[in-house]
Amino acid sequence: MLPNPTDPKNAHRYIPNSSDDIPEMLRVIGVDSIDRLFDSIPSDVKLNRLLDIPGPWSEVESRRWFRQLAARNKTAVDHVSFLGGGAYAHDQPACIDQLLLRAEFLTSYTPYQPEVSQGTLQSIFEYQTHQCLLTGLDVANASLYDGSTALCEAVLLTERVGKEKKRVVIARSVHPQYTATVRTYVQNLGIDIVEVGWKSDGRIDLDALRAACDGAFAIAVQSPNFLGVIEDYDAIASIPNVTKIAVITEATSLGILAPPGAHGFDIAVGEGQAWGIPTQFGGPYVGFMVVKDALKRHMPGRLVGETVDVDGKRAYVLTLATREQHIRRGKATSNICTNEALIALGANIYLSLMGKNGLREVGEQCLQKAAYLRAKLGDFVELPFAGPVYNEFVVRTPFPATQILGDLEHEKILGGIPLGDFYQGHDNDFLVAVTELHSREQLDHYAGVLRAAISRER
Amino acid sequence: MLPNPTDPKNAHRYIPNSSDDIPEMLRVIGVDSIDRLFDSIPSDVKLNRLLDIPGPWSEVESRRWFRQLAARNKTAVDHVSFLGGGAYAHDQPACIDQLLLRAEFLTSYTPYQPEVSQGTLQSIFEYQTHQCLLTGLDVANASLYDGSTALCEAVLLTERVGKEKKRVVIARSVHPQYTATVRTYVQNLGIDIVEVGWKSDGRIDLDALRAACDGAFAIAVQSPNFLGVIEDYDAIASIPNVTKIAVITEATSLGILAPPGAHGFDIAVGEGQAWGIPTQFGGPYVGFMVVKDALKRHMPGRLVGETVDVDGKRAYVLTLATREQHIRRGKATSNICTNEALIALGANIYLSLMGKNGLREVGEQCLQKAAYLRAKLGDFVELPFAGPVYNEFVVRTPFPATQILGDLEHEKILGGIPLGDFYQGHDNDFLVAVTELHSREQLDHYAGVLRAAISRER
Amino acid sequence: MTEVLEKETTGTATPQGATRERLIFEHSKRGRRGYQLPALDVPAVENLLPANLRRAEIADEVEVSEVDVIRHFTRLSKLNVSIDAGLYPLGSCTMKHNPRINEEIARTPGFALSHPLQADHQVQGNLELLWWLEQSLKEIFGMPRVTLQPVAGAHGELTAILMVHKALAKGGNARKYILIPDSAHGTNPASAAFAGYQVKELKSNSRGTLDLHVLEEAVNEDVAALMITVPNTLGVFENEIQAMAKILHAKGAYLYCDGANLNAFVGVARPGDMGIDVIHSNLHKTFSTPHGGGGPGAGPVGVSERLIPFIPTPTVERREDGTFFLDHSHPHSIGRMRAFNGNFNVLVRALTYMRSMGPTGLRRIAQIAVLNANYIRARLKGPYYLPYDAPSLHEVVFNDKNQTAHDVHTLDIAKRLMDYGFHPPTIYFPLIVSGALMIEPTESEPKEELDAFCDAMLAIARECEERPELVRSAPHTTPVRRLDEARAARQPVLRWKK
Amino acid sequence: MTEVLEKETTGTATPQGATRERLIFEHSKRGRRGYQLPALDVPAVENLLPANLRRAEIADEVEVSEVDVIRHFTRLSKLNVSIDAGLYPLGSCTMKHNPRINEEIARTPGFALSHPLQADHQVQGNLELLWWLEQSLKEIFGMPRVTLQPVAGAHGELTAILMVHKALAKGGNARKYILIPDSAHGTNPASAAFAGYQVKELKSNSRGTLDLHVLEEAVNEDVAALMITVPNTLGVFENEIQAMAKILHAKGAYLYCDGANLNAFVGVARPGDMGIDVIHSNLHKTFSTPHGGGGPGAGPVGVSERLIPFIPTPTVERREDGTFFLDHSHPHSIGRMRAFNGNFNVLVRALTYMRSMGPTGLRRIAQIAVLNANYIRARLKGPYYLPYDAPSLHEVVFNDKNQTAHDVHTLDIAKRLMDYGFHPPTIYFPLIVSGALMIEPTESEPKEELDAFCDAMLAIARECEERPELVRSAPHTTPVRRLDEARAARQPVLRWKK
Ligand SMILES: Cc1ncc(COP(=O)(O)O)c(C=O)c1O
Ligand SMILES: Cc1ncc(COP(=O)(O)O)c(C=O)c1O
Repeated sequence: MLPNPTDPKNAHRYIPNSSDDIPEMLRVIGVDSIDRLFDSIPSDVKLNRLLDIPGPWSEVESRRWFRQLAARNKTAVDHVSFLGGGAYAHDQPACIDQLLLRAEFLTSYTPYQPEVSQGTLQSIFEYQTHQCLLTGLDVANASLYDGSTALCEAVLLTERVGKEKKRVVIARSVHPQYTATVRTYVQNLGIDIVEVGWKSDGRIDLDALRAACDGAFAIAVQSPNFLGVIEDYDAIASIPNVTKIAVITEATSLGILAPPGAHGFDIAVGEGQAWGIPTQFGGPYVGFMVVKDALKRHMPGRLVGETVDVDGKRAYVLTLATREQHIRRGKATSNICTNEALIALGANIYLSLMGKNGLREVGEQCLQKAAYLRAKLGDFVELPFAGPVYNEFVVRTPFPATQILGDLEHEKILGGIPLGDFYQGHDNDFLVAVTELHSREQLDHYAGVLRAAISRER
Repeated sequence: MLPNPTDPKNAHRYIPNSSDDIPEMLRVIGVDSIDRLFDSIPSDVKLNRLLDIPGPWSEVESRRWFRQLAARNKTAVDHVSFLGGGAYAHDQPACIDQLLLRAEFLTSYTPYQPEVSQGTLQSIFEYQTHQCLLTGLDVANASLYDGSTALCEAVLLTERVGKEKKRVVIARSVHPQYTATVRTYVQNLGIDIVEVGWKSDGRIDLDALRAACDGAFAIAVQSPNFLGVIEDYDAIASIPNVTKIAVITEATSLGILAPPGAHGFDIAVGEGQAWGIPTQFGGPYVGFMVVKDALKRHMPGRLVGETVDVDGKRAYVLTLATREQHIRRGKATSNICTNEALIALGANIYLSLMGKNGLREVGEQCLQKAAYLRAKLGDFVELPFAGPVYNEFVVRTPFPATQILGDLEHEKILGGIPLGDFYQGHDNDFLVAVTELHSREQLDHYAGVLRAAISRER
Repeated sequence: MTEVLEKETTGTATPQGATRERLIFEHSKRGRRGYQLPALDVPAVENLLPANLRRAEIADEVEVSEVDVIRHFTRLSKLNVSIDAGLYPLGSCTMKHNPRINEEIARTPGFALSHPLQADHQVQGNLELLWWLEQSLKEIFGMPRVTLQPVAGAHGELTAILMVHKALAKGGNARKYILIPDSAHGTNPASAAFAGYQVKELKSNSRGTLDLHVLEEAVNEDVAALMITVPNTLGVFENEIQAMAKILHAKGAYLYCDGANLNAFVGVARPGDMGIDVIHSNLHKTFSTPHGGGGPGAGPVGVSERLIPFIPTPTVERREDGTFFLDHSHPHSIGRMRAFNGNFNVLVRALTYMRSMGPTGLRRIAQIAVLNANYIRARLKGPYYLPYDAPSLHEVVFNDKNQTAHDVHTLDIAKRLMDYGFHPPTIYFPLIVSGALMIEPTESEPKEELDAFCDAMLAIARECEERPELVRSAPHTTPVRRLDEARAARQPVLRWKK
Repeated sequence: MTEVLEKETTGTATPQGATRERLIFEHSKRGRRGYQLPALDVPAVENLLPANLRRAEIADEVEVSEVDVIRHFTRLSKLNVSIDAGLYPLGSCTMKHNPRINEEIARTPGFALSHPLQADHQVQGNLELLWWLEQSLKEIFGMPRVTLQPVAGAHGELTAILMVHKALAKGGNARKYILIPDSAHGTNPASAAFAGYQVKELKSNSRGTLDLHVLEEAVNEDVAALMITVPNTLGVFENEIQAMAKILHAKGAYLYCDGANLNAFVGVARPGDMGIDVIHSNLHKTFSTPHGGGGPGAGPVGVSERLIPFIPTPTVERREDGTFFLDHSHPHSIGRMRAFNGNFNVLVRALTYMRSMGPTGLRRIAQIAVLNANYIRARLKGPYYLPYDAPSLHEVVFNDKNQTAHDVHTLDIAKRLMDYGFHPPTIYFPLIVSGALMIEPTESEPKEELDAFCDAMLAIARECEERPELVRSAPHTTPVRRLDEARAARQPVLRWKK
């Protein structure tokens, strides 16, 4: 019943050794069957049947099945999408993906052996540099899983240096799924999370924040926040005696917005997806963390440093490894091992292509196009939050957001994200995101369709 | 009016040197403007305006425009296609294209400098070997433009060795566009083309062929021919005193059909597209030519040979170059220079993946699936040609083919190629091609839809 | 020869075949550009932002052309080795062939362009795919439920231990300790700590496995779970795993399995049948999603009945009518482990791979992976010392005992392998082996490549005797030679500065 | 060092970084497979074919796994240099940056899956694309019609001369001769011969260009056309091109331009405005479609009014209603140059490129290409001898005159450049320059790369004086060193045999 591995019929395209190799190799090993090599597994836990799963499929069959699944999604493939909420569709220059497909990047692993991994190491070093330049902070790591877990790591880091304090303040306008993830992470660590709400303009309630900070080891504020509103770093930074964490979910905003480091923040964490990575249903993305120099030995994850080889040649290497799990085990700054290197490389390529001027231009276009649409919509819908925005904003209609968005979907528009899914009492609100990819025509069309939908509901 | 090259606004992403470089470089050159470098072009032929063409476009704009064009095609993207006639949709293993995208293959040029081009050279040597094994002939070249021009080159080659004879016999069932191309090529060379028709079973009229061969330097016969029918090489090979050229437009047929070399043919030429290359509206494809050893010094195009380097290490190099235009100029065996190297590499990868058993299995599946559909259709349509077929055959209905095919198109089926476009008096016939990619369900569906279309016309 | 290689460099030169490449920042030159956007097609409004919210230019950011970027990263890539070019025998990492069809499928626009916050009815294809992946992993694990949210092995470990904590806490006592054998991977204790536990390390026996009596002595009502790797990091199966489960369960503790080594027994045996309560699997190992220079990955976690109530939200569920939805209603869930839905496009690759392998192929993975490891073991044993002689499954751990006599150590052997064109094995892990050389060939290697590797190892063993200095000073042929790692750590330079 | 590099090889070893790789046939082993097809889902019928039409197994064909194939071709690729990794200054070949967006667009399924024999109404997108490409090339050439059918430069040459022949024949006398300067590319005389003409070679003057009186003397009623390259293969503009056109036209002959060097003046001047009757352009040169190791390419041909009736069929035409069709009704056409519609997917790339460049970018190509060539000229002149001192446009041709004194020749310099990491220039072409070194940097090179190249050239010039043997024995660092080319030609081994 179980297939005979030595039968050439059972050869698989991914597994070279086959009918002629197996006997030769068994002879060298000195056993007479592959089964004997599994003698150490107790026979009563051995499976005496094949797994009950589909396959083996040819590529032809895989293409058929997976494409048919993909075709069942309603996505930006044939809809115009205004979805954001922490995942943004920006320009993805064609060369990024084609470079990522190079085997030397795609199929290598963590650069433990620097002599044969300088490509990966140098690119991480460059990526770290970009992060520093963009955030105005000193030391960046190689990558974390995503923005939400980066925030978790920042909370854990600040707690470690937080002189026994056990409270962290998180703005309610931080991405609610990020805050939820922090709750999961810290649930057994005796850390108390206090949320602080927003004022009518959508910015954080500074008085409440100040009050909550007493006894807190850190505050985490997102800007642009989950309502799309840009926070005033300077005002927040003026709060004393607490470590300040800036959360960035729309990384392209760093192209034109004030960098947190230059405005008094100690740590910036966030999601790098907007730097040329597809939205791909939420992952893989890439979390970043950049900290003040003083915090570098508390950093989670991998760090690449510059050094020289025995010939004095400049070279790069994983460094400060004593922070990490493979050395420090239970005392490590994080349990992270595999991270998001390839995605970070994609972001690095994106940042290099765009460079100083491109990053500004992307930011500027997002800003202008969002403002254009917002102004247009302002003619006939309520814009509940008046604070300054970057490329995303909340729209309020007299009707349930899901209903209005359903109307838009009929017109092949993915019109926004219902805010009611995240905040009670906001069932009529939805988030609308605009990027440099939207044409004026698409913006005008959106406004027209939304207006029509609202009048139809009326 | 004309843009100033030194203005940073005019920088282009594909052209590194820009506002800061240009003055530095002009200083070294010793002129004060780029315009001065063009002084040798008479000013009255200089364009004093910009070209009137669209652009420059960003990638975003290009994607929009080209995708919208592509979407206007009705293709196998959302139709089931039964089109063949010299271009076949076979399985394209995913790794082929990803390997072809490797810069070292994609962006290198003809391997003139063997020390830094062994990758390309060795792969051509392997490709040559595959051709020999598949056709049963001795020497293959690196590639020709496509199947039709490969036939042209074969005619020219055989004429050169043809002892002053000036007639070539081409089966009427050779791909009509191939024959047309030969007509173009030889129009000023005093070569006479005689066509020989087919008998009722779709095979070449042997008696007519024998008669036409008198005084001919070569005959060219396609198998499977344009009607899909397999010719009897042995019978044709028995004709004396004429060089025999086998034409293959469906390269996968070599996986199961008798190789022309082993059955008395001197030359095999054909189209390699079926070996894993997309149909892509007709090109780029790859022409092949394989000849008996005695003809090797008459071969057109590039040949790679094995040799050693100064250290005695095995290595590969372009060889027998004295045949070629860059040495022999007006007396060369061909004018070909740039050929289809990357496509040949794709075919080489395909052949390596498939190998001995895969090539047979592809052939076997094509044979069986075509037979299955043909039998099914035979129940209700006329199959005018009774000769043995590989994966393509002619269907005849009482109605104009274009009409019937139009009906099929409504059902999202690209149902065949009207034979009337190629042969007078065949307006009710069309060619149907089947490959290993067609599922039984698709074949059954085709039969059902065709039957319905015919009854509707009735 | 040397002088030819050391040809005069110009300071700016980074030609083909070069062994160095400037930093992208060092390619920057004012006025160059690598991007183009469509022109702004809405009226530009000034002062949309208050001045203090706006940044000045991003000082020192690059100005390079597309050509510069492609050259730069193409050249950097050439400084790396990769699976596509040869054996990459990093023990514990399962560096197997990464099929290109997986890359193609993952790039299907319907997947790549789908957005994580779309309504369920808009992403039925994605949800069905996730549902099927869970079904397959359930069958592979022999467990009733699997969460797909964790994005790496360590993330899965944390997820697992948080679930254990929550389950125990619900029972009234979350307990204090997690037991971990001394052979475990560093992420195990780190994850346990982040889940709120203290770690107690258990000593392995002379076979490298865990003795039942050691476990028995350690387990008590303060112990939440044992984290054990199966087969362990020596590649040796914990053949008393069922008895361990009994001991733990008797005391109300859980048995967690680090499934990083699933490649050793996928399709041959199932964790669920061994009494394991919870397991993670690194899809970037057993299920071939590319390692990408250090990620992304995915670390789904399978659980036994008892832990189902605690799995992360949301889960993917199928309705009677065949439609799918994200279910947020798990009142006892530990919560979400990450924003959105995990590393979806890694999961797509893994499911593509599972379908390509099918039941026969998955079993064959384990069979040939174990065959290959044992072949290497047979060829190298003797010249290299095998500190634990228990039967190997998918990997074999030697050490440098035979070579230290010549003052040559594991690190030297690893570096010397590079001169022979091979990526070294994992070294100095597991910690219980002094000078470990941990070799995992995977099922992807043809016999010829294994032979070439063994020949190289044997040649090095001879060199250790005959020319130890050559080995100690290796590598000699790599883009850079041995690095001053101490300097990197003592005076950290962690970014470029102008 | 040397001995370290020459580490023992096992005969089977092909590790990473290796400088050799076995033939795929030498990887073959019985029982291995690299493919899988869906199982045959129709009933298998026996004896569908008579026995004599069926072949036995394909003796000696390979049996290898997918892993073997990917490894093999990945390793082979590493033995090549490429544009993406550095300067590739092959004169006359225009080795420029190949943008990746072109590759992406060409792979759009609606293009890639379209079939060449589809009905016009099914391929409106393709036809419109071709129509637009013709419009752009018409404007670039300054000519009223362009055929897109030729698939390479030489194919375009043949197309052009066949048109000339047909046009003249229609006038009653096809004539006998084609005039070609001695500096021309080999394809020119070869194409002329295949079109049915004899070639008369014209001598260039001391500037490297063609003297009017030489032309005047050669042109008579037996001359069909002059084939001239503009700028010529020395990179020098034929500044009397208009007068040449007059001379030819006066005698009823045609002026054909080999447009391989269009990169020198695209957007700056137009062939049609110079009196040229017919021109081909290599899209794989000026319009950046990748060279692919020797193709594919495309060689569209632009024609003046007089030649329009003779262009190949079919042409793409637009109807009043905006739809497009393939027009086969050109009674005087030379016929078709190839089955189907030319190298369509090369044409897609070229049009993508034209749109990316736009009118400003196209002009900038010529400007910077010429700037770069002149920069190299300025830096190398002196140490290297410039046999023709006329102003250079996009390329510059030196020779080895200064080096022959040290018994070092062009071939040696070329090979030595490889040790410095650069692909050599085109050598020994054009034939009128003894020992030519023909350098074409294109606009794609940053100044730093040009400087590195010039530094290497200057270092080699010094080596020629100081250590000529080092240069004569170069290359020293490449995967293989100088080859025994004589042996390859004398005892040709053109295929692998078991
Ligand atoms: C045994 C073992 N456990 C856990 C891990 C951690 O997995 P990941 O790197 O996916 O977080 C690894 C991988 O490095 C491992 O080898
Ligand atoms: C001047 C010149 N003419 C003609 C050709 C022939 O073009 P192709 O190689 O595209 O056939 C070339 C290219 O090699 C060339 O450089």
